[in-house]
Amino acid sequence: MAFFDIKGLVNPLSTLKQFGNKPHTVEYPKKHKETADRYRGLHFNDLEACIGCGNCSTICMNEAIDMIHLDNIEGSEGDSGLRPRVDNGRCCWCALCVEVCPTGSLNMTKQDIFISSDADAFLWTPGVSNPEGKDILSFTSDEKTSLSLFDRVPMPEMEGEERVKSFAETMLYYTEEAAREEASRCISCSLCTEVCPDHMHIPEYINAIARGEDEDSIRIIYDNNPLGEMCGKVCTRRCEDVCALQVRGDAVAIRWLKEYAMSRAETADILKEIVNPDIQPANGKKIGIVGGGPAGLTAGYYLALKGFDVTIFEANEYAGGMVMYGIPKYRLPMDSLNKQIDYMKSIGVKIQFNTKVGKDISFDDIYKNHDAVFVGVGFQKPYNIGIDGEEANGVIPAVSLLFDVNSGKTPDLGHKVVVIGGGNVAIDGARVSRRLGSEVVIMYRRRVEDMPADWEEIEGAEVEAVDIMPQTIPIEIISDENNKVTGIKYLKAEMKADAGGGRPRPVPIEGSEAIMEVSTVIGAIGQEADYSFLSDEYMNKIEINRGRMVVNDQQQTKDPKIFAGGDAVNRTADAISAIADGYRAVKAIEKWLMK
Amino acid sequence: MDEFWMKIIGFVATVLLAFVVGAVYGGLVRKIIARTQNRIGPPWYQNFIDILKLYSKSSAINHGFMQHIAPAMAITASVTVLMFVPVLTGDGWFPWFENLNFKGDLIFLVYMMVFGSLGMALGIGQTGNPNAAIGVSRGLSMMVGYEIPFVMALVALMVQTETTSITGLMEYQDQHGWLMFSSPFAFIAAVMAMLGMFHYGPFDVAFAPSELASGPPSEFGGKYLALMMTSGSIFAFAKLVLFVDIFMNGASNLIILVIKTLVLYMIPVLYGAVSPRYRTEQAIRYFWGWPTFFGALAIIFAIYY
Amino acid sequence: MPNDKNSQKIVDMITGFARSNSLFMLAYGTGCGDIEIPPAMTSRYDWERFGYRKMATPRQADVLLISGYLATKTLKRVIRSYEQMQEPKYVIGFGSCTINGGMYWDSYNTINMLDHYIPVDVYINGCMPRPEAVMSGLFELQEMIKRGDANGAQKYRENLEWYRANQKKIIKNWKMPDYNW
Amino acid sequence: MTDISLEKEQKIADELERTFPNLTARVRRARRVMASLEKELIPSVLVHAKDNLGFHHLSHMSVVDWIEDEHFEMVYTLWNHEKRVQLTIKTMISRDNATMANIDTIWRQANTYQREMREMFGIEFPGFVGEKDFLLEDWDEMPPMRRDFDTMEYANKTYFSRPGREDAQDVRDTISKRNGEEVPDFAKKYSREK
Repeated sequence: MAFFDIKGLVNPLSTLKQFGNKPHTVEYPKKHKETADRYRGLHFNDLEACIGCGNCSTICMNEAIDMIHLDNIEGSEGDSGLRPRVDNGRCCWCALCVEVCPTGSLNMTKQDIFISSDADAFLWTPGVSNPEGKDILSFTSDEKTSLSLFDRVPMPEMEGEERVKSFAETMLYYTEEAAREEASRCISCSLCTEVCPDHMHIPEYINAIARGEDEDSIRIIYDNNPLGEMCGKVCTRRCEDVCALQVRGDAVAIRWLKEYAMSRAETADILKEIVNPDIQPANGKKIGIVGGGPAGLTAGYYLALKGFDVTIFEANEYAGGMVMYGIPKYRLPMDSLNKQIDYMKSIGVKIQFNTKVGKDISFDDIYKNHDAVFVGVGFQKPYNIGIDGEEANGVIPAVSLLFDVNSGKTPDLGHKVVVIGGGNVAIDGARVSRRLGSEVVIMYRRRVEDMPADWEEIEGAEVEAVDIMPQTIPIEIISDENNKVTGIKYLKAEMKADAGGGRPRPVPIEGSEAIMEVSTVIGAIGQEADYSFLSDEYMNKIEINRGRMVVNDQQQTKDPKIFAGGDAVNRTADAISAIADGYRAVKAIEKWLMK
Repeated sequence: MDEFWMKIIGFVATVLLAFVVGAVYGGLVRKIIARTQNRIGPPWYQNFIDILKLYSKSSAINHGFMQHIAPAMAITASVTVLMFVPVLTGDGWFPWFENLNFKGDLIFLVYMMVFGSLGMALGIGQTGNPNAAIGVSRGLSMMVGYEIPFVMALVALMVQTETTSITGLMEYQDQHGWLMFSSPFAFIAAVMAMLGMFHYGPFDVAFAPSELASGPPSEFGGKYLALMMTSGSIFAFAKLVLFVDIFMNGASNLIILVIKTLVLYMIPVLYGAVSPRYRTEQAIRYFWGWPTFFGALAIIFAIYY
Repeated sequence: MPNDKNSQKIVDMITGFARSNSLFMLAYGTGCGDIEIPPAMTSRYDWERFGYRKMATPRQADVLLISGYLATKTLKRVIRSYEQMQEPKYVIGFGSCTINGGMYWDSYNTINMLDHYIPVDVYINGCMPRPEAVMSGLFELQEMIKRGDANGAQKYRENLEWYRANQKKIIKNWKMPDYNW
Repeated sequence: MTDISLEKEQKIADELERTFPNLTARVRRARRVMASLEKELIPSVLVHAKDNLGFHHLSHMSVVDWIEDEHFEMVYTLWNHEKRVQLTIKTMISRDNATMANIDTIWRQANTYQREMREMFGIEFPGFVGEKDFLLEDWDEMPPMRRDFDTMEYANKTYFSRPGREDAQDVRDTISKRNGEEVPDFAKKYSREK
């Protein structure tokens, strides 16, 4: 700059024109400037939608989120009962908690001002402290932006036409990469473990798979379930119904992942090597187990590990009970089940095959020769269909059909089969009949969505060209002079809301009668227990209520020496409940005998 | 005796008036600067609140006697300057504002106007704050810059009017019209020097907020700062009145005084509001350029006149 | 002397008004939050409307803005600055870091709880708070001053030993002058 | 930049390998050359790179703590303005006795980096004159950027944490307590981190 610089002297004055402009000051607090789209203000948690999975708490790198118990929120199935509390003295508004929230209950609002002179005020519970936040949500979690992986890794399946040609497994199961990928979706919230009757350590074994530790995964599964592979293939997987991801997407394929882990052990020897259980020395107590089903096998396995002398009395050629004889082989191959039973035998469980209690050996003998008895007989006797013409030749219960087929027979069902019922057994019967070469129709009284069978099974049946006739009530089976079934007479029904507030009931439509020509009728409307092996003395000791043995929460019947489990005890009638019963009984027996 | 009391009351009233007008002008400056920056700015009375608050603050920390003296010297200087400047002339409705002016006081005033700054420099020296010391050295250097054209302008006036008294100057203007017209070069030189005297931008390097903390007053908080702000308000008013007196023939009543001072004041304020900051040597180079040139021209013009 | 509404003297009201409407901030850019001050003080939000000003020295300031995390090294400077401020003086902590450590909660070199080292009058939560929040915090402080609740400095004087102990726990080599307030 | 021939990079790598016997240099990609060698030769390689190869600018210096292998890796990043090539020179130094040649006589800016390394990793530079305290003041613990320094533990010991959060519960524990599940110890490492 020179001494005589005119420009430098005068030029700044041009800025004076700013004088005329309107100030662009935002006159806060009179005026507010609208926050940006998806602005991340204070949290808001929809307490109703939240399931307390704790994913927000885990993801928070600042450890700003605690899961706490609130007074008016109790836990239930699929809800831990805990709710997140945020320490705003730690929060940095990264919103990862929102992005990983599987239910989308945790969001951020436009509210950006939080001022207090009390430092403790910043420890607060979203949703409780700011119920008005619901209306000013800003940064929300939706399926597109969420970091949760909502889509299940697809499971490879066999083509429908291929399936009906043989009894090969229809599910092709996960490859290693697929399993790791699927396992990585799990957020380890452990809500599933509460619903599982057996309380398996689901997050742990899934995590082990995700980290590539398949052997650890098998060991974790064997901690309280000795039939992991069977469960991996056919479990009713109620765990998946409460999966946190299931709220907005597909549940983690817990069942298929278990199958994947268990399939790493190809033979019983490998299984033994991997599980390598800690078998305690014999303690001299003898336990008798009636029935080699899931309940009996589970009880036998864990009692044997604890040093008891265990003998299982099994009526048939193979152990496994309903799992062996009631589940078609395209779902659960015989080798798979036998592998697991072989492994049990290898650690010292004794099984007496072809020994029907009540015929080959009396219950009294067992009772007297053992320190405790576990009864896991299940339901073998099918219910009658309960309509006219039921005695005709060609009317067979589904369980009998499955038993025959699984025992290696190939019964002739004729050209057309009608299956009555809507449960898993009905579908199994239908799909087996398809494989035996017949056309199959399923008649069910209610709608398809009311069917108690798994949706996967129903879909499988549809893929295999099974014709499902919902809202159909059979009224009579028609037979020819040789007492051979020729047709079935049925009525169409419509669904009427139940006056008592229950689920809608099917009401027959007058005049909708029709006759269908069939060669075989398969009834699948349920089974009941057969207690003929128990003498009156024991029947009196053990209280039986509506066909089920009455037990306390430790599976102990009124006779303290007799424990019971499985379908003959619980209402859920699935394998995993039976396993849970068996496992519970083991603890009870140990406590009762070793005290 | 009556006149004595009238004079005393006049002093007090002058100081009060100077403070009020000076503080209001200060608030106005903040408002104007805010508006040039496209914002709304504080209310016009903000400076009163600030000063009131500062008086209510504790001033526990001190660095010794000289620090106490510094603001006292500053306010003494401003009040003294004010006393020797006739605020209102003639027989306006408040005649006592003529105060103490006498013949020959223009030279005395030039000295007195520096006195406050020197006093501050002494006090600041004792605080030992390096920022303050830097600020003082910058301020004094810059003073060397603007005093030259300013004194040259005054000398030109003295030569032209053959008097060193403000009263004399005003009498001269009564006969010959305003000096800003009859001695235009002296006026230009004096106004340009005035830009530096008010320490608004671009000549605020001595106080450079945030660069130098706040420069010379860095160590002065609370009541010290309040005193300095008061003294600044009075001094600003005194300087403006002086300029009005010597170039615009003073003012005979308050309204005209306010209009004249305000117009004059707007020059450094507006220029300051839009200017970036000069470094010290740039500022000095500026003062030794055009203003000195005009000052020299004014003297030549006055001699020729 | 705590002032309750009934015994509040007119002088207190005037000084309260003056103090609350003329807040000079010490611009101590301790952390990332200082970036929120420029929009608050410049044309966008123009806090000078309320008489807030930035002051460059602790001697002249009334309010110490702690804008975010404090490293132990910074803390030392903050304590010195705070002690040099003239009463009445107030501290505003903004950002999560001043409350409970924020995202630096497990760092080896940043403190977690500011109120264990100097008394804090108002916290503004955010990471970082928007300029509106910063200004709302100042409004809150104004209200507190008018009510006579903003007495952090008094607390500091009364509990000086506790504060000193906490400060010395971190600043091991304590070479600080004692300020004679 | 469409030049993908890597010719100039290869030339630099070859030149380095030719000059220094135990040096291995490779071209990582366009404009990136990496060389590694033993620690004694570092100053001469740096001087050579600066004076003869045109790497006038030291862009960065850093340390990597390979705690499992018990050594530090020193990384020098140089930049050649004319050829627009970045040369990364690495060397391993022992972790127990971490000393490294002082290079602030070659580049002044190394001073700052070396102060930081000395403070954060405890690496000594014989003959290096620089103020002791840099980012930390009065630090008497292990250098904090070493991986065996437990930051969390130090922070818990030194700083305060706001109370009131003790009632937090773990979801896994809550659920297993509610349903009577006993998670075996060996499985716990797969549970969710708390």
